[in-house]
Amino acid sequence: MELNIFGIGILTWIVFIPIVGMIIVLLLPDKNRNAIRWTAAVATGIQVVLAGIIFAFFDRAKLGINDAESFQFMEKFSWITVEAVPWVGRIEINYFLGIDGLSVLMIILTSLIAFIGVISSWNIDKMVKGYFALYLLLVTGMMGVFVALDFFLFFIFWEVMLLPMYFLIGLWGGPRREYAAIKFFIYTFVGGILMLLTMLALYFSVAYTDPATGQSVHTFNILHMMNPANYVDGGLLSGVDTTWRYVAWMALFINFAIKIPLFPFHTWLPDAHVEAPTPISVILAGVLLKLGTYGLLRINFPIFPDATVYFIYFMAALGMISIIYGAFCAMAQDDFKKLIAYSSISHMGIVVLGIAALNTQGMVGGVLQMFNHGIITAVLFLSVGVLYDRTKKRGLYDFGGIATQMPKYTGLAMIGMFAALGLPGLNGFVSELFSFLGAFEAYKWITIISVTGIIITAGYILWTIQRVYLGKTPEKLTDLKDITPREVLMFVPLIVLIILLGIYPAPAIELMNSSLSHLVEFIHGGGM
Amino acid sequence: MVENTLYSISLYLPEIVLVVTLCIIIVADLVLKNKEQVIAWIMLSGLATAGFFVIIQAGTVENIFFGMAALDPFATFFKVLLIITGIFVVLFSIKNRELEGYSSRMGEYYMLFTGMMLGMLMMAGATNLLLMFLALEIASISSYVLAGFTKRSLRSSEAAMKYIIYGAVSSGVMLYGISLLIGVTAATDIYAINDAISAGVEQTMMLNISVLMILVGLGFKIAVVPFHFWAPDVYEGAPITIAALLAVASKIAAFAMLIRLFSVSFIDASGLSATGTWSSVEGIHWNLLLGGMAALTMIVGNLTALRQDNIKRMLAYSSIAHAGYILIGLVIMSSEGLTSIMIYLFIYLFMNLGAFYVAMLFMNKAGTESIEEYKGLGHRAPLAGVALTIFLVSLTGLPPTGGFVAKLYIFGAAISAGWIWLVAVAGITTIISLFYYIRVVRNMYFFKPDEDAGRIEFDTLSKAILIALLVPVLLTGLYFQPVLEFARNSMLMFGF
Amino acid sequence: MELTTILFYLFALVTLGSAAIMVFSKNIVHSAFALMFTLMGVAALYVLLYADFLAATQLLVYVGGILILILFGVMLTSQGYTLSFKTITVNLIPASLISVGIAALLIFAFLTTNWTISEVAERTDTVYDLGMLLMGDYILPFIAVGVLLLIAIIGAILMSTRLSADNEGAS
Amino acid sequence: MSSTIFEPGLNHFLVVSALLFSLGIMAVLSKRNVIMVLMGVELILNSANINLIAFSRFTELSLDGQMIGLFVIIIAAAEAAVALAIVLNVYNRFKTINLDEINLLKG
Amino acid sequence: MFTNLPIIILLLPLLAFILMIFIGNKLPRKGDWLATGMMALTLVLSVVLLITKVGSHSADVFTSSLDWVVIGSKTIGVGIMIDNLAAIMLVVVTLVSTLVHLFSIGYMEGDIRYSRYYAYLGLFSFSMLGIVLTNNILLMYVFWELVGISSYLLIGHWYEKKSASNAANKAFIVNRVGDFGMFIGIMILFISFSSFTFEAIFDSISAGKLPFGSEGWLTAAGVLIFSGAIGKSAQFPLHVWLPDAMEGPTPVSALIHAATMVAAGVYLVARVFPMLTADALMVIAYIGAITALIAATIAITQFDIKKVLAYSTISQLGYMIMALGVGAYTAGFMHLVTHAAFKAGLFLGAGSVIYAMHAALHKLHDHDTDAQNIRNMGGLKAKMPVTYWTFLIFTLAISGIPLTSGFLSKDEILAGTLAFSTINGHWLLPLIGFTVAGLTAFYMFRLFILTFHGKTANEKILGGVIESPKVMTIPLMVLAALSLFFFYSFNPFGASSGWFYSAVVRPVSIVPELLQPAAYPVFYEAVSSVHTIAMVLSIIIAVAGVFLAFLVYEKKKISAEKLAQHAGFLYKGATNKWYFDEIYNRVFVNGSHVIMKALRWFDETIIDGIVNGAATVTQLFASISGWIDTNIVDGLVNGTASTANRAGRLLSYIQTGKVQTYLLFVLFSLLVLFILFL
Repeated sequence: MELNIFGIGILTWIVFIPIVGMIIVLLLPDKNRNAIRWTAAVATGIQVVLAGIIFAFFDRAKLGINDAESFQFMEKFSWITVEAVPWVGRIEINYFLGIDGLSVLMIILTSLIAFIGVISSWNIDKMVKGYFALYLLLVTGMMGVFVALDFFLFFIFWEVMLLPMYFLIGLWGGPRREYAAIKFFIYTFVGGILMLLTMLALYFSVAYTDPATGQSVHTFNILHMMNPANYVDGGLLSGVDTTWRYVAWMALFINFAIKIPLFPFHTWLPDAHVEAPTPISVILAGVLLKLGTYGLLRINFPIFPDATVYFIYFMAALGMISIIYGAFCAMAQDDFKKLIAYSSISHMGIVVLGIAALNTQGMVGGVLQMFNHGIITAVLFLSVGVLYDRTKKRGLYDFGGIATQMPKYTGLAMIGMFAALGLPGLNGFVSELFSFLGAFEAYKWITIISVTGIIITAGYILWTIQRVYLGKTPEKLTDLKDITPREVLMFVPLIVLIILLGIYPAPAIELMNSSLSHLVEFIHGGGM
Repeated sequence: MVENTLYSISLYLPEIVLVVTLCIIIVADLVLKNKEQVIAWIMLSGLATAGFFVIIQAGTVENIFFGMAALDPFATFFKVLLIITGIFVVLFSIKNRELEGYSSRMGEYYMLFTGMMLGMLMMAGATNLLLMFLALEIASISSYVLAGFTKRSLRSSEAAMKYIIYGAVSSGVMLYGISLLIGVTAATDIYAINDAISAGVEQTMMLNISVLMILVGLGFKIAVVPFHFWAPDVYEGAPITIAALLAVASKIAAFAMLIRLFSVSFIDASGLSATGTWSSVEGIHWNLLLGGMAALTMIVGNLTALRQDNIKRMLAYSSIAHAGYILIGLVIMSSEGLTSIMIYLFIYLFMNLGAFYVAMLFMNKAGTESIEEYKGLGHRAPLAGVALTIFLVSLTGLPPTGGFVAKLYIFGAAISAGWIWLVAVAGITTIISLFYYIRVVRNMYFFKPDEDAGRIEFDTLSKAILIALLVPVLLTGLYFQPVLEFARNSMLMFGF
Repeated sequence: MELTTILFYLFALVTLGSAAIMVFSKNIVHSAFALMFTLMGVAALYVLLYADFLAATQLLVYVGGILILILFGVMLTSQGYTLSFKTITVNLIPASLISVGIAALLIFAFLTTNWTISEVAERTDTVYDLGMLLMGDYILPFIAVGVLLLIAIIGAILMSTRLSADNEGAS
Repeated sequence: MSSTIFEPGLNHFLVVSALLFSLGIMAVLSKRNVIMVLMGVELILNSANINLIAFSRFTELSLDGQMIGLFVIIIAAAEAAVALAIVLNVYNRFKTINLDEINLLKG
Repeated sequence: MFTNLPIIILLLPLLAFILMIFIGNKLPRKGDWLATGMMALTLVLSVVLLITKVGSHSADVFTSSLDWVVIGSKTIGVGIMIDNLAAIMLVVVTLVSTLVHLFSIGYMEGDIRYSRYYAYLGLFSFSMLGIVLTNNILLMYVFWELVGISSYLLIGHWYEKKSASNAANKAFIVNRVGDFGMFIGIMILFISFSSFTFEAIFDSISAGKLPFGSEGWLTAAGVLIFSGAIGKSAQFPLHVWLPDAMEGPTPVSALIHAATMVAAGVYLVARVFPMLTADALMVIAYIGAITALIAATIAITQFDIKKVLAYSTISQLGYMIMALGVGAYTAGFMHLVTHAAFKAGLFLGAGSVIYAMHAALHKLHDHDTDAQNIRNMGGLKAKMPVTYWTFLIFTLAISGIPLTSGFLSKDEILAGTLAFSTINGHWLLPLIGFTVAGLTAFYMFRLFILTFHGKTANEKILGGVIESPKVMTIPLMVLAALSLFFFYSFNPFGASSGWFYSAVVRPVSIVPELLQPAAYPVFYEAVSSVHTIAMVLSIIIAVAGVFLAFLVYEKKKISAEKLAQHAGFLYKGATNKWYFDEIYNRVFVNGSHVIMKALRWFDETIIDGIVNGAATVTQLFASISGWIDTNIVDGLVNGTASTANRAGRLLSYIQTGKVQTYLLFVLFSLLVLFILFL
């Protein structure tokens, strides 16, 4: 399936529209803030439209994962090709984009969150131009990761996000922003180095025979890496169940675990969230964390099915620990944002547990949870942002009785809260359900312990609601305005999705069902 | 004999152009008044002409001057790099405020500079131990003086003195090693040496000792641990243009020589397989030695850089560290490794020069070399700030900058050759390097400039130079095929 | 014993002995003169090795040039006659350990090495051959060394002359 | 080849050169005075030259060794000239030429 | 008929909810008429449905479903199922709900979140009907949680009060504990049978398929599902939330915390009854019995009118659960229905009293006197006749006095327990059953007497008490009528001859034979044989309880204080609710506080500390000098790479600035290399 707009593939459009926006933003004069904002809004808005088109035209039945033929909207151009010289085979790096059931939902999520992020960035007044330029660059990086099928490209997009994020936290963040920014940077950078090394090891272990010339070509093509037949004899990562393959898996896993973030690689997250400005928190929790689990599914699982199976208990256990640990830590926080940050750790633990089940329910649940959590935390961070804008406070004990002051806002925020709590009828429940169902099939006790997390979650969420929204209003907070239309605008699409997917998740699930089923079979078949 | 000489001369045009340039500068220095700019432009055009001839001669594979030197793609590659560096540094010199107080001496400055360029170009092509040593000395002696060019400065004088003592001893030791090598192989030509070694040398111990001693001299030039001590002091003391020249050009030339010497002399010619991997002469594990040195260099360079506050000194340690990364390519002992060295050097040239250049601009305008005092500079000089950020990011090795591609190739080559531990060290030290690079960025941006400190404006030429450095750094990050092909095609060395 | 043997030992003794004096003498002027004897001893050794032209060059360039330069250096850089002619040593212990170590190692290596000796015909006159080589095989280094000397002269002049508008000591 | 070990052969010269080399090293490492250090460097260069010429006498190297020796002498002269000029400049700035007193640049 | 009608019934309250949320406030009278009217319509439809179902399709089960999602190759559907159980339950829910809507018009008048209140009632009704109608256990869980959340919202209706929001939280979280078990039970079933529908699950089990191939897991699944009921029906040990839930408005207590939601647990057990093994049923029976006993003992000692009723609710729910556990399926379910009527009545009656008390207190501007404390009441008989008489009927019903509906169902339950003990010797169950029957009669009449009879301590207040308005008394009268026997069976002494017994038949157990409880015919025979004994015994005990209450509280022949003193620690324990709250507070609340604080400390100190390396120490020293704040990144550099930094410092020490030292290092390295290479 191909879809071209002006002769350029839709995926290229959706990835690079923000870059176009960034260039326009950079060319606009500093003073013209509204033009800058509108440019960003239009660029991300176009992305949403394109995501809608992709959603409409996406063929639900195609498998993807390891089969190049069944990827959709594919674009493949030779990017860097160096002809063979006597001592080394041909080098080939492709500009290779394509999506399957695994990525399509993430694309929709990214475009949506990016758009909403722009709306919630509207009241940022400091260095507007720089802010939106970096923001748009960040969006391109995120989107790129989800569509890249060439490891090299994947890596570039992956690392492109690093610097904008560093600056966005570090320049527009809270009082301890530098600390948070550098911590984020270092963590992710460490992961990046691990991924780089693994990527190179893979590159040199994989060579496919070019049907046209008969040459053996080393390649960064992720799909080629999934085929055991493509591994060269004696390559570092050739074979099955070798120590090096385990090491490589682990290196990648740590990289992704940092992004997810999985216990014990999570400590950057609370700091980053607390310090980041609201829209960046939204992006961070809404999309960036998903990159980790997406990477696991896109790269770790299909390329190293043997190592995946070998380490899967370990992974599930880490998921379990994250769920419980994150929930307890969330309960212990006094800071609203920190609480949500820890709840993200807990909820992303569910994703990990779900995908670690290595069965279709679990995977579907996990991926759906990625999407749902993205939407839910976005709502939560936006709610904090709304309060913070009005009061400049984030401490849970600083509030009270907001429900009487701002009933509309409270209603919206509560829906987000309840969704986070896993209330049936809202989307969080559906994905948690399938994640746990899948996990339970694979690991009884781990799952049972994990499910206790939902009790703790209920505990801290309700406690938060009680402290912030219920009770009597403190004297200082009696003059709060209820939310403005702009703020409503950023909540509404998310809330609608929360309810819609809670009641009828099938449109989301059918997007990925066949791909993920195929992935499960693929792993259990040892990559055959 | 004469024909050969004449023919050789026709193939040695770039060097000859430089000699001619040197002479013109001497004359111009005597004749002209207000000569600074003119001489700079004379030198620029000399370099450009030399570059022109280099490019014209590209592709030729010839042994010239009775085996003293070679003209081959390998040499061409390095000459191109050297001339680019030279051109940039001349441009820097025009802009450098440090040199303003020495206008009467700028003639000498450019003479020595030209001499140094000449020496370095000769280093890239030399295939005879004598010429190698001689070329090295030409480059060194000019650089000793250049390092002390700003005579009024105590630091500069000290730097020159330390440099020359260190250099003299190192070259002395190297010469001793050369004498032993010549004694062992009874040859001065590196191909003849290889023949002798391949035929089987009984005096293995002697050979080892001689190579070690030669390494002291080359290691000094490249500034690899443990022969690096001079570098930070000299970089800090020398005028920043010269520091840049030493950090980039000097290193490139020395690498050219080192690679040629090692890959021609000390390998088992019979073992040169079709895959491009080669092995050193039996019983000698040069790669292990070099690997150890590379690892040490990366560790020491990066760790020490952490604590520096002077930007020149920090860049000195960073360039030491980079020498470590580059050395990995040699450790691998394969054409792949050498290709990656060449790619690395190509990119390193732009990013490191860029960093030095912005440091110089800041020194010109803000009058500081201290990283601590960079606070808020990013807001005051947006273009330079962004540029420095990109250069530093590239030095760190993050995509989508050239530095990433450079590291990618080095790491990749090492992994494919199975040097996992070395890559691990490289990876860890890369992470460490992030700290000191990012610290500069953080100081530039995360602080508000003083209220009264206004914006820093630069003139068009300064900006043009900056852009000229910036574009390749970004471009090579995204589309590096030309560099890649250039490097691969330049792998051809005379006789190999 | 042949004459050459005796001469070898004599010159070797002169060379090394005066070198030792140079190194260990506390008076820099003494050292300089000791260096002169060392260089002359080396020249003599060259003669023993059939390198008469080199021996001559050694005497001319070294004893006639470099040594004078050094003496000038000594004179120019000492304000008081007696005081700073005394040179104090630093790093004595590590320095001696290292130099002894290196000497021992080198000698050990030399002695255990089995050199391939080829008996070359005795040369009576090397000047012509050297000249031919210089104009032939070694033409490039020959020219290059000329450039080197030019650069060295420029450098030396640059370094040793005072700047026109220069107030000494300012920095 | 000589029959007794006393008869001066290649090794004899090499030993002399080795000793000269290490004396040079000793001077370089232990003398505070820059000029003494430079003298040490001259010793090192001379020792290398002895090697070269000895090899040219005893091995197949023939005249190449002498040739290189010749160049080395010239290089040594050039280097010494420049070095002394630099030292002079340092002396003008620092009023001392003791190496251990000139360490503004460190760390 | 059986597809569309139930869906309309289900969606009407949802529609009411949506309308009330969005436009409720803009409607005249804030939309109470709309909500009430829609609920009444639902009631009418439900009655139509019940009559049609029981009248002409009594033996049939109607299901219809559609696909919800497809996951892998498994299709998960959503659907509805109408059997007699559901049809009856529908009427119960909609009836009580309608009456509560009506009652609330009076009771909640002038509340600041009036329309919100009605919206939540709608949401609750919708969810509750969902539980009733669904054909699959997942959907049941969904609605299960939704009623939980509506309950949460309604308990916390007056959220300005800390106690109200606390109670709401407690209710939800305690329920979550039960739901946790239920969730795992559901997972076991789905993993084993690949379906959520009762039908498919039962089919698989009856085909001999066991979860994970083990009989133990089948029992476990049953017990785990039941744990959902433990939470929702406030069974021991999760009963603690229900008394606190009385913080909500009284009509809400009547609807949710007496008649419908809490009975959902019973409904759930009835739904999954066929798959419960004998062991699971035993657990259920004992849990029910213990709950009944504990709650009854506590009820005796309480003075808050709603608290007494709350504990009595728990106790009665224990009865129902016990009934199901022993196999008296129909009796248990029937008790659910009858209890719904009279307990809703009791609560509404109490609401009426409280409303009146409030009004009276309000007039006096007295905000200190507790309007719900029965010690502040007394002698209301004359002031509120309608309330009095209806309340009496309810009290009689709950005490199990003949001619009331309560007698019918309770009698059957007691007979069932007795029969059960004759079959397998568990004599403790009937013993508890009869004891609780006596206790119930006693404490209910204690409440009744203290409230309506005698004299009050404070005439001033009671002087102002007047009967509640019509909208409040009419529901009471309706419910009082429904608490009489003839609605359920025309024989006042034997329920089994009525329509109810023929409509609701105990389903056949489908678990493997070895695991089955006593088969229905056996059980039925045992019940028949002990029925008369049980009936006589229960009447005697109930009357004795009533009599004793009159003796103590009306005639004051026996001093209540003395009785309490005699009872000693028993009394003390009962007044303090057997210390459940305290223990839970200590263990779970404090426990989780300790854990969370510990983990927070662990996270911030250890995990982050490892990251920051020895930084903590460095930073400590650094912060003393006030240096760190300006050099955070340096601090981090010092921190994360403190070793690196130290090494860096060491290395820069080597960089002494003395060129000879450098050369020393160089030549030393050379020497070392020499040695290495020799």
